[in-house]
Amino acid sequence: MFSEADLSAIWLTLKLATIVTILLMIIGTPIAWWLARTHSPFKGVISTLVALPLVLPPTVLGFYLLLAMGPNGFIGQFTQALGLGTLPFTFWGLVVASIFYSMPFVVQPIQNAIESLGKRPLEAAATLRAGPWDSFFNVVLPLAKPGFITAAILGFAHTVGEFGVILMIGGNIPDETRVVSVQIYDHVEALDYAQAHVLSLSMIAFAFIVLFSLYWFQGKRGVKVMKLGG
Amino acid sequence: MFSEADLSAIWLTLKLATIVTILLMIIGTPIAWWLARTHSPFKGVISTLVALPLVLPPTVLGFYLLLAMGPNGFIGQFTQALGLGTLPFTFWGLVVASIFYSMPFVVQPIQNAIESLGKRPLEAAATLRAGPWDSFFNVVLPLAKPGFITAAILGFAHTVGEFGVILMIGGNIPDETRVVSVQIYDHVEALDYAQAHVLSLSMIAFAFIVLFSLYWFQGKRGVKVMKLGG
Amino acid sequence: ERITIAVASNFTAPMKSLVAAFEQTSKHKVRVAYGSSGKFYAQIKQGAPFALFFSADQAKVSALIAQGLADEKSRFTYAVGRLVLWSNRDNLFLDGQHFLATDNYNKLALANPRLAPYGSAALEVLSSLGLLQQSKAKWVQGENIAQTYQFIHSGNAELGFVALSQVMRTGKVAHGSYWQVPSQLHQPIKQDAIVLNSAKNSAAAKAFISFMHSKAAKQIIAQYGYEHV
Amino acid sequence: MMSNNSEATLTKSACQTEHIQLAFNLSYHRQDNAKDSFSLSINATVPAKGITAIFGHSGSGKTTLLRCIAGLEPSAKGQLQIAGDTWQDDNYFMPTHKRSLGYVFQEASLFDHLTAKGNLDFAIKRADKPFDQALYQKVLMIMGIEGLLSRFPSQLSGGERQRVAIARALLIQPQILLMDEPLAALDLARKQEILPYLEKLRDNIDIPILYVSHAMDEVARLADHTLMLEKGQLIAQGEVSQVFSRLDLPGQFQQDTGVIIKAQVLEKDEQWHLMRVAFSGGDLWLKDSGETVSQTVRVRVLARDISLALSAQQDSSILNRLQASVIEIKEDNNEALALVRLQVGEEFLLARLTRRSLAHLQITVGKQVWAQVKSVAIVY
Amino acid sequence: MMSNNSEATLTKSACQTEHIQLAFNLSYHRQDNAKDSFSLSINATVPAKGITAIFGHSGSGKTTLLRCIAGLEPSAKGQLQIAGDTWQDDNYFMPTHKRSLGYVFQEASLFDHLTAKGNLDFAIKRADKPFDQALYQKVLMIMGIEGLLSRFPSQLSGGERQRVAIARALLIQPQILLMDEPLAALDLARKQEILPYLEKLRDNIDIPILYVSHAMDEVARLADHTLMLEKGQLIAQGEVSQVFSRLDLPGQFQQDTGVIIKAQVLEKDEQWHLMRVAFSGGDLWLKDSGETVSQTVRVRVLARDISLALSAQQDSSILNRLQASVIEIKEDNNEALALVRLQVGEEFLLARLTRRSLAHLQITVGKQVWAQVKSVAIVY
Ligand SMILES: Nc1ncnc2c1ncn2[C@@H]1O[C@H](COP(=O)(O)OP(=O)(O)OP(=O)(O)O)[C@@H](O)[C@H]1O
Ligand SMILES: Nc1ncnc2c1ncn2[C@@H]1O[C@H](COP(=O)(O)OP(=O)(O)OP(=O)(O)O)[C@@H](O)[C@H]1O
Ligand code: MOO
Ligand SMILES: [Mg+2]
Ligand SMILES: [Mg+2]
Repeated sequence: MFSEADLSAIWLTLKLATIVTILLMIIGTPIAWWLARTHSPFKGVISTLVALPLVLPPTVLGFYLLLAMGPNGFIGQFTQALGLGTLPFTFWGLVVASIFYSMPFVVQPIQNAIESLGKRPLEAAATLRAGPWDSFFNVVLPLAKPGFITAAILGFAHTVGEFGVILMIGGNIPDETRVVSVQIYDHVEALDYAQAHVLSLSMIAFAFIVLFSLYWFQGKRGVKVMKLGG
Repeated sequence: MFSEADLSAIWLTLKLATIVTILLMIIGTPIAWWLARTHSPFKGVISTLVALPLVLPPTVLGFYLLLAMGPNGFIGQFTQALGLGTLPFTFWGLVVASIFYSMPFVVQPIQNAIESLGKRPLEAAATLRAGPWDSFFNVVLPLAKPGFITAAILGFAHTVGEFGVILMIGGNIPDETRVVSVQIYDHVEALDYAQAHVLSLSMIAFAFIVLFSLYWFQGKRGVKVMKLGG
Repeated sequence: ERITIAVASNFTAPMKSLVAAFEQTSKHKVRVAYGSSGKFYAQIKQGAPFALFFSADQAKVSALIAQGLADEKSRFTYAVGRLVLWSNRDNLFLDGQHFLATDNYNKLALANPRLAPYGSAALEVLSSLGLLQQSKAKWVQGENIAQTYQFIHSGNAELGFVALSQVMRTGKVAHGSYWQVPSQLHQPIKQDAIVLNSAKNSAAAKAFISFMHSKAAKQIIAQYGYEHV
Repeated sequence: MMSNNSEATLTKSACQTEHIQLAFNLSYHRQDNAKDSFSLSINATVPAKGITAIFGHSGSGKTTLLRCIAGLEPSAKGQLQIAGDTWQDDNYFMPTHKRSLGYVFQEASLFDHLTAKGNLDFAIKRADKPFDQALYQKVLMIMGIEGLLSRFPSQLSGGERQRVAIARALLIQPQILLMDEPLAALDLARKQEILPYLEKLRDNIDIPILYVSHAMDEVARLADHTLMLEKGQLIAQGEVSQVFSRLDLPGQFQQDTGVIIKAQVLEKDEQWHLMRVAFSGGDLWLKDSGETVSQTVRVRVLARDISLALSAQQDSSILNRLQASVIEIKEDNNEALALVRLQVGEEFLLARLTRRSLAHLQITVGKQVWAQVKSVAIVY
Repeated sequence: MMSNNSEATLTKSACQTEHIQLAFNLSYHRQDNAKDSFSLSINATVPAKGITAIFGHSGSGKTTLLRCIAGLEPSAKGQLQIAGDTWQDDNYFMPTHKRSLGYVFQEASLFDHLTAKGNLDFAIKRADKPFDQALYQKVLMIMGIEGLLSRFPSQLSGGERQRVAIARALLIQPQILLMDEPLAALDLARKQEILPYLEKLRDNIDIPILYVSHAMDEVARLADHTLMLEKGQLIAQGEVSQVFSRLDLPGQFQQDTGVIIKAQVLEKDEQWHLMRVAFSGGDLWLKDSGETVSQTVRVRVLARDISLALSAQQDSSILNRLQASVIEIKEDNNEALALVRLQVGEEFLLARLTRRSLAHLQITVGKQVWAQVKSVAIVY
């Protein structure tokens, strides 16, 4: 059913989305935390910067990232100075670009979830001798869980569905940057609709299964109380 | 600075994003509300369906929407039966496609915000003679405001930044379906980088101003208390 | 009358000039949708309101004819693309064939051969030169020829195959190193246009096609680095 | 004092039946643990006027009962008739927002996005009756929240929040008030400002108030009727004076055992600011709290405030001595103590004494004694 | 009874200075309304042992003071020394989680994502001392929450939540306990189970407890020391017995005016379950509550429970009569009443009488009288 190229693209996509989601959660959470708690005058500016990639069409974002990460761009200069070479056409280039691209989808839900907790749970945790990290992992994380899950879903899905940015900076290199979305696009462009359908349907099926089990699991975990009259 | 075509694309984009955002809030809110409150066994399925468009690359989603809304697709059959003709290559086709595309970004934040309210405010409102609509507008909406604002921002921004779907459904027809993202892409394709930069920068500036004033306004409205020791 | 035409995006710049010239002398108006040929094919199948279709290749036009969406008789080749090996850096090479053989570059950009005629032409060139296997590891593929150009222009790929039309400004290659690929190394890159069924009787479509065959039009096309037939 | 105006506004003029009928069944089962469940099963009739106190241990179902009445437990099966209107029966469930009630929740329930004033306005806008400026001012003053109106709930102390919540429930001008430990977070001084107001409410408007409290003095002062819950069941109900003079009540309210007696003001002693009230058992002197002669008052006599003597002593500071006959003696839960039920006229008194004193004074059923009541011990 | 084991665990053995020094300044200003502000300014020294009661009207700053001590008001400037450790001074601010304290919040503070047991485990894991099974069992039993462990906070009643919160604060085994109206949501019966336990805590471990309450009986029973706040200022502080026997206190605590006397158990009357205790003013009979002979106990005598007589009456059920001399008479806030300060031995008693009785018995300063105390009125 799948060509070898398809399989490779699927594998690459999962790898990319997983790594990006993990990194996004690691980077996005402190940003969201800061935004939720700060009274700093820079809050507005930072919020705006985080949200900005949203508004740019992916291909445009990709275009500018290509310039910025190229040998003459400021990110490129930086990575070259570090001896890493330039990022476009590499897997890690996709990772970096996807992080920019999907950041707002991760930061916003986490920020909202933390804001809506209020300060009482944190105060209670502090009086119970929980330090900041302890409070974070054992109080904030579980209480704001829906926000974190939404963030992870949006981040993962957005990366899987990412296309324009990857197209721009990936260079369509098999095993390295040719992800499923690009592969499907190629099938469509090449008028190979049958193969496009197979790949798209698999992707939908996969997404359905992942999302569904996630929601189902979340539902299970929640406190269920049977109430019966009589 | 802007060509007439640019201006037309800008106007079209704003019109599209505004209409889509309004419709998304109207359609997404009851879905989010239902998802937040229900114990129905269908909750998982509906959540999954709402989130599904996330995972599909925009061009792929656009491709399938094109098939579905075309003369032989099920949406197309329906709109034709209503005497509306088919939707692709029309402004309203873009609206419908964008609604599918951006739905998860609107539903998820609202759903989370409503869930985190708990039931107490609604119970209190009910004992104060507030019916469901009254409670919704005067209690849920203001209390879950950050969630609604995030939803509107994500929905609006995602529609402005939308590209793949629009290209597929819209067909890049000037004044009708050629939005800014497509226009920038055209400039890039025509190697007219200068014009692409101008348009992109304006878009960034615009986005910055809108987002910033929004965040600033939100900050202002919040309860600020000066605390001074001494 | 106003018509909407679909034009392969590699032909964006010349078409803008062509339409401007046409509208100066004609009472008809032409709106142009630019995009990839594959997408236009799908859209036309779904009833897109295009009068004419200027494809980047011949395959999509043939496919439309096979689907009965256009009349074989109206088909014509409006431009023939020329392939160049180009680098953003001055004095990198003079003889592209030789330089390619040295393997002394980081990335070689080409358009995706499955999608873009310039890509398949580049592939032919590499195999004619016997460099296919050797260069493969350094390929980066753009989805279309414009993207391929960006790879090179931004310096991310040291060199690559692009359309002459992209690097030529007012009849000359503006900067960087380039090697015009001898045309015997690949099949001619023929870009075909066709009148779609919906515009069979359109006066504007007829007028525009006859304009395309005019001398003025051919001159504009040549200026942008295309050959014409 | 409440203006006549606002009293008038609160008075429900429509004719109505005399009682509230309530019968509820509700169970909470925990899926993972069948034994750990709670069920409420209540069948009661309470007067559609005055204050009904709801008593019971923590976890006995008091809050759950109020929630059922308010329609906040949709899974509760039951019947509910309030003053002739059916709010719930087997086939009908009136949603909460259609029920004309005011609810003071046990825990914070102010809207965080509104200031104190915003919270009050929320009620005023939706009140069952038109806005009444006099009532508004009155409520603000009694609750002592005039200075807090512009604050948000997060800027209020615990007691301040609760006072705003009470004011909000009053301003909805409902047909029934449900109050879940409304005064628990308040200090005595504040309570003593609010209690007389609740008394006024009770006396001047004919809406019923269901009042959850574990403070006996509040209840004794306010309530006419009481429901006692234990593990979701009704264990006692009736007139406060009857319920509390029963000797067989569960031990939980020992310290506060006592009776309520209705009496009439006979005379006022201007010099000493005292007044004499009369009931069938005799006269009592108490602090003059502003009543007029011939008005009916309720006095509470705690069992612990009564000492018994075999003769009428004259040189003690105890003003009140009533001749009484012992009609029942019951050992108290505490092994040192006993409860004695006394008849004075047609009323009953309870006295708690050490068993040693009982033995010492040879008090037995039928004996005539003097019940000495410290006048200062009479609550109202 | 608490096992010796767990008592030992709670005993802090390190040497420590005797007092807690606290001095705080904090202001809340509202931007939009300069007049509407609150400032707390407290400078006090309280013993680093026993219970210190914090009193004051609603909104007087009690919660704010506890929050300052806990480090939850970072904008509060001040000094804080707890048993020799500096928690805060001009240059140093120890974050809350480093402060060894247990905090019972005035309002719900359980973690909603954890069951009752999960909430307790949260504390146990982070406790300052190793887990103590005996203490755990003891606390569960006292709070009556063994059956609730698997429930989530949303499945508990108001009082149940509060009990879990108290248990949680105890299980952290802190160096100081801050309790903000911990028993306000509880019924009397439950209170009477918890109070003796808090007394045990007070007597057996040498950690200080700051206890906000407006229930005088709780305080009188538990506290050694008291701070009285009014509008963010300290208006009185000192030993409970001293503070409460002052006649010039604000009117708020009238109903509960009384004194606390330390006395020693002299004999037990097994037949009548009574015991006799002695203090410098004489002997008192009270209920035997399990103390052993020669143990020291605290008894509370309320002003309202004392009547005065000119002679020793024998045929009354009042067991306790003390010879006393009148040393001060003060008119009470209520115009019908007066407060009389009596000397009995080296201790003082307060009696509240009607002014008429005063006149009738011709009680004046210096007069010798019999103070009659109903034994059952002695709290402990
Ligand atoms: N964040 C805040 N902003 C402004 N004022 C505040 C804030 N928090 C508390 N206050 C005010 O400070 C005063 C003291 O509040 P605090 O909570 O300490 O009172 P309290 O003595 O605990 O009262 P209660 O017995 O009602 O709980 C109150 O008048 C309150 O309105
Ligand atoms: N959602 C629920 N699921 C399971 N049990 C519940 C739920 N809500 C309440 N309960 C249980 O029902 C019983 C009655 O609770 P309720 O709140 O009515 O008590 P209460 O009499 O108001 O007590 P308190 O004086 O402590 O407020 C309690 O044992 C409580 O644990
Ligand atoms: O115009 Mo093309 O088909 O994208 O090279
Ligand atoms: Mg309750
Ligand atoms: Mg407080």
